[in-house]
Formats: sequence, structure tokens, C-alpha cells
Amino acid sequence: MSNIKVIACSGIGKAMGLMAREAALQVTGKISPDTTETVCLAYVVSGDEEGAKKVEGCTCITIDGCPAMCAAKSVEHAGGIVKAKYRVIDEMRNHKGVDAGTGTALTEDGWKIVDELAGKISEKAAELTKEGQSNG
Amino acid sequence: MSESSFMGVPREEIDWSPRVDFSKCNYCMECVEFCPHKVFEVHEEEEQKFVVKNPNNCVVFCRACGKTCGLDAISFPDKSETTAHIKAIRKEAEAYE
Amino acid sequence: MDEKQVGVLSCSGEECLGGTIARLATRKVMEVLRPDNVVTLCLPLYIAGGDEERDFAKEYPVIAVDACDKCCAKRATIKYSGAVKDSLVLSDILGEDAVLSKIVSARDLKEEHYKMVDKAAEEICKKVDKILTD
Amino acid sequence: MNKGYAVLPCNGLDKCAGCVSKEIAIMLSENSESEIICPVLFHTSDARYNKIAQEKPLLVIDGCATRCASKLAAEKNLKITEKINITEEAKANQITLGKGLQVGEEEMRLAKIIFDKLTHVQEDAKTEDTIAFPASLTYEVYKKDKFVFRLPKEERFYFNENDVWAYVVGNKARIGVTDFVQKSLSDIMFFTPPAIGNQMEQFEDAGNIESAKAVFEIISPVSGTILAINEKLMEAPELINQNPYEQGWIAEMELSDFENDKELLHTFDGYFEVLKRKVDEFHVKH
Repeated sequence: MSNIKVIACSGIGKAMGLMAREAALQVTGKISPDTTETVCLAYVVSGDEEGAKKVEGCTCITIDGCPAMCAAKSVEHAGGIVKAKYRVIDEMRNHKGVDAGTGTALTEDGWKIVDELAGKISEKAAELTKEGQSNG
Repeated sequence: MSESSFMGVPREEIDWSPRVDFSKCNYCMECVEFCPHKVFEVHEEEEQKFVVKNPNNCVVFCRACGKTCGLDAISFPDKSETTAHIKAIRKEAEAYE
Repeated sequence: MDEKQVGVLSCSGEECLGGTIARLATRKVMEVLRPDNVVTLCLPLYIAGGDEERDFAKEYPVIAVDACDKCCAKRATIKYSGAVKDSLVLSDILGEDAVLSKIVSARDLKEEHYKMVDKAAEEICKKVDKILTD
Repeated sequence: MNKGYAVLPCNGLDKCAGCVSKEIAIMLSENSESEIICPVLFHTSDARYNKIAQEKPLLVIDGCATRCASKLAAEKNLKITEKINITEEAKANQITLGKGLQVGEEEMRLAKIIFDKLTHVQEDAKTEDTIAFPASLTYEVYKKDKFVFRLPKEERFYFNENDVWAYVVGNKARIGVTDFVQKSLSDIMFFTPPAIGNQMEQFEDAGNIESAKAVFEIISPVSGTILAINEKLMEAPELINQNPYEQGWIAEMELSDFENDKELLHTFDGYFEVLKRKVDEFHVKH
């Protein structure tokens, strides 16, 4: 089975977009670099075939900042098989009143939420990798 | 800020803002941090650590800062009286026109 | 009295360092360098969002900021929104090697990275100013 | 509004979960106005069920992850309204399905839970419909850069200057916030509803909504009693961001003195000016 694609929205207007982006980088670069990789969402969105091919038929995990669900929608649109969708806003709801920072830089608290989310996603990726192997 | 008004009534003519009972206040500053309209001003060095600096910035009928106060030190004018007052001024203005 | 507005759209690519630089440079222009005249647009909202992002380029000039020569930001704008008034490819300014090097978390950014951000932001500003004075 | 479902169960005979899908389909057809689509017959002769499938919202019940029923629906180009997966539901409700094919006590308990959930959704939809609210609204928009602020033009809308609207029909009203509120708050994460049955005067607070930026107190434009709240917001407050006039409404009220309340409310024209002014001011500050 090829690596699981972990794709973030990287929304530029909000802290939650940066948090999604950083969570994806952490999963693919630090926690689970052997089983996951990321794909430029912009490449998928830009609509040419090459871009779509990067996710088409692949097992994907999407990380979105806000409920617009850009990453999930765009990856599905391009034919990726989205096995799990995460939203930073849901994590924020578990940390009421926390100031996470801005779309440029996160606060200490913001990073904590990113770390937590990255942990969850890596667990999910491990689960999906196992499933993929047992299904041959 | 002289332009600001509520239902056509100049904001200065409407008496609506938080009243802080400083004998109850423990300066947790929750209300100050809560209000996005800069109604309060912090006076770090003084014994009374904040004041209601801009009462007319307060959103007419908003009592949200009061709910942050665990000690119930914040009160507001009577809403019905305020409503009646606004209506009266509007009537006056109408008659004048 | 409306100040003239220019939209800046960054690719924010996740596969290489250039995406991070493009993103940060765009934010710097919006937050610090030209706050009164620049609106940032969110690329993935072209597909998932409402008309706000898509319609912007129909009414206002938009500058696309791309990290590499795939030019995703530029192509996506043309495809979903409208014409691109100007565009910028960071590999032309910072060199392909730098742009395509391994992506760095915002946590681990160093002096050298911020220099790249500054340089890219400066180039974006030139293009913004040109549109504003036209 | 909702007259039951067209129910397409997988009816898998060799798995307990498949047998549960059949039980639920039967419960629905016997206790609501739902009708069953038999997957076997549907597969060979779809004409038999085309009418039901077109008239009623389609509920697909899959037993396991193979999702035969979903695939069948997709193959026949049917639009799925609701999807249930028995294995996932069992997990979520911490019920272990038996190894055998007989539907036992635990399996029936799960079937009942799912049945209740499905019929409940429909009841909710009914109680929410106490006010004849138009299916779609016409909007005037005010644009500021890329931001678009909508305001419904329908005559029944009234607004207070605290950016809360009321849609008034007879002695009832639906209330909610305007686009100015949801845009300035940005992503809304929490909704604290007013208590049902609560009597309030005009300009008293009817709950609050909160984003990472601020808390907004919903100041009621009308006096009266809270009849219902928009339950959907409890789980998905983002509906307010999506459209605060339609799916993102806040509560419904029985009015007590609307003639009086009206004195301090704007209709469309008046509030549209207020909205523009607020948007411009807000923009300068940010």
C-alpha cells in the first residue's frame, strides 16, 4: 500500500488554517514520515490532471481549519478516498476561550492543540495502514 | 464618536453602561478583558484598578460583561425605563419635525 | 472614500519550503506592509466556498503568488475566478533549490527563512504598488 | 413536510448486521409512513420502486463496510438523503452484535435506538415548523472588499439595532442574528440557547453565541415566550455562519406585545443603512 496522504487546507486568513497546515507537517514530517506524506492542496485544486492524480484512488486524511471543509471537499472532488476528516474548529471547541494565535504565528496554546491533533491523526494513520495491509 | 446613535437617538442621550460596585469587586478583570468595545480602562497603578471610561461605547441593552462577574458587582440601568426614555425622545423629535 | 483594494492569493503549498515562504510573505504584505490596500484570498475556497472568493477577481485586481513553476495559484484563479492582474513565482526570485527544499514548520523557521520572506514580500509590494498607481 | 423515507436496507442474510438492517426497515415501514425498497428486486427491476424513490427522501441502511446498499443506490443514480451503517452504529452505542444470524435482544435494542433516532429527526423537523417560513429568501447585499453582507428583503423581517432579526407571522416570530454578527465574530463555536418557556421582554437576552474572537449576546428584538430553539445549532453552530437567516436561525417565540415592540424596530430599509454604517466602521477598525 502506498503512503497515506495527509492533506491540510492551509487557509491563509485564520489561525485555524495555519494549525491545520502545521498538524499535517508534523504528522508527515515528524511523527509518521514512513507511512504518510502530504500533497499540495493548491495542486489538487488547480484542477489539472496531474494534480488530481496525486490523490485519485488514494487513502487520504484531510485536515481543515473551518467548517468550509476545503481540503475534504477538494480532495473528494479530485477522486481521493477520504477515510478521515479532521477540523481544527472541533479541537478549538474542546479548548474554550483559548487564544491560538493568528494565521502568521501560533501561541504556545495554539501549538499544544496542533500537537494534540497531530497525535490523533497519526494514530488514525497507523490504524488505516494496518487495515490496508490486512486487506492485502 | 458624536455620530453614533441608537434608533435615531444620539448615543449620549441614552444612559446605558455598566455600573460597577467596587466594594464587591476583586479586580479579576474578567469584565475588562471581555468587552471588545473599550468601555473600560485599566489603571494598573491605582487602588481602583479600572474605570468605566467610555460609557457611550457600551452597546445599548448589552449586559454581557455583567455575566462574567462572579461577584455580581456589575449592574445596569432599568431596561424598561431606558426603552421608555428612547421612545419619548423619538416622539419629541417627531413632533419637532 | 474607498481605498483601492488588491487581492493577493498565495499557493501555500505543503510539499516544499516555497509554499511556506509564499504564505508568510503574503500575510506580511496584508498585515504589515500594505494593510489598507491588500486583501488575502484563500485558494481552496475556490472550490469549497461561496462566491466571495470566486467573485473577487472578477471585480478587483488579483496577484497570484506561487512557489514553483506549477503556478497553482495563478492557474486556479484563472480557472475558477477571473483574470490574474499580475503574478510572481518565488523560484525566479529565490532560486529553485531554495524553494523546492524540504518544508519547515513555522516552529523551526530561522533567520535565513525570514530573509526569504522579506524578499518575497518586497517583490509582492512592488507589484501591489504598481497596480495602485496605475 | 417529511412523509417518511424510502428505505433501502442491504438485507444481508449472512451477517447479523445485515439482518438488523432488515429489522429497522420493517420497524420504519410499520410505524411511520416509510416504504421499503427490496434490494434484490430493485437490482433486477428498478421500475418497481422508481416512484417511491422519487417521492420520498432515501434512507440507505448498510450492515457492514462493504456498503452494498449504498453502492446499489449509487449504481441506480439515487440521491441518498440519510445513511446508516449498522456496524458503526453498534460501535457508537457500545453494543456487540451476535455471531449468529438470529436477531436477539441486544440486536433489537440497537434496532430500536436507530429507529428512535430516525423518527426523532422527523419529529424535530415537525416541531421546528411552527412558523410558516419561506423556503428561500431574496437578499440585498452590501459588499466590502471580498466580504458580502446579505440582508433579507421580505416584509415580515424586523431588525433591532443590536443586529438581531425577527420574522413575524401572526403572533409568532422566529429570531436570529444578521450577517454583520456572524461575519464580525467569524467562526462561531458555541451556542448557548435561551430556555424554552422563558418569558422575556424586548431587549432582554436570548442566549449567546461565541467565537474565538468574542461572545455576542443575542438581544431579543421582540417580547414574548420562547417556544423552540434551533436544536441543530447545538451540534453545528457553524450553521449561523453559513446562513444566519435560514438554517442558522436561533429561536421561535410567541409574541406578547409586538405592536409596542415595533416602535423600536427597523424594517429592511432602516436596518440596511445601519448595517452599511456598521460594516464601514468595523472595517476601518480592523
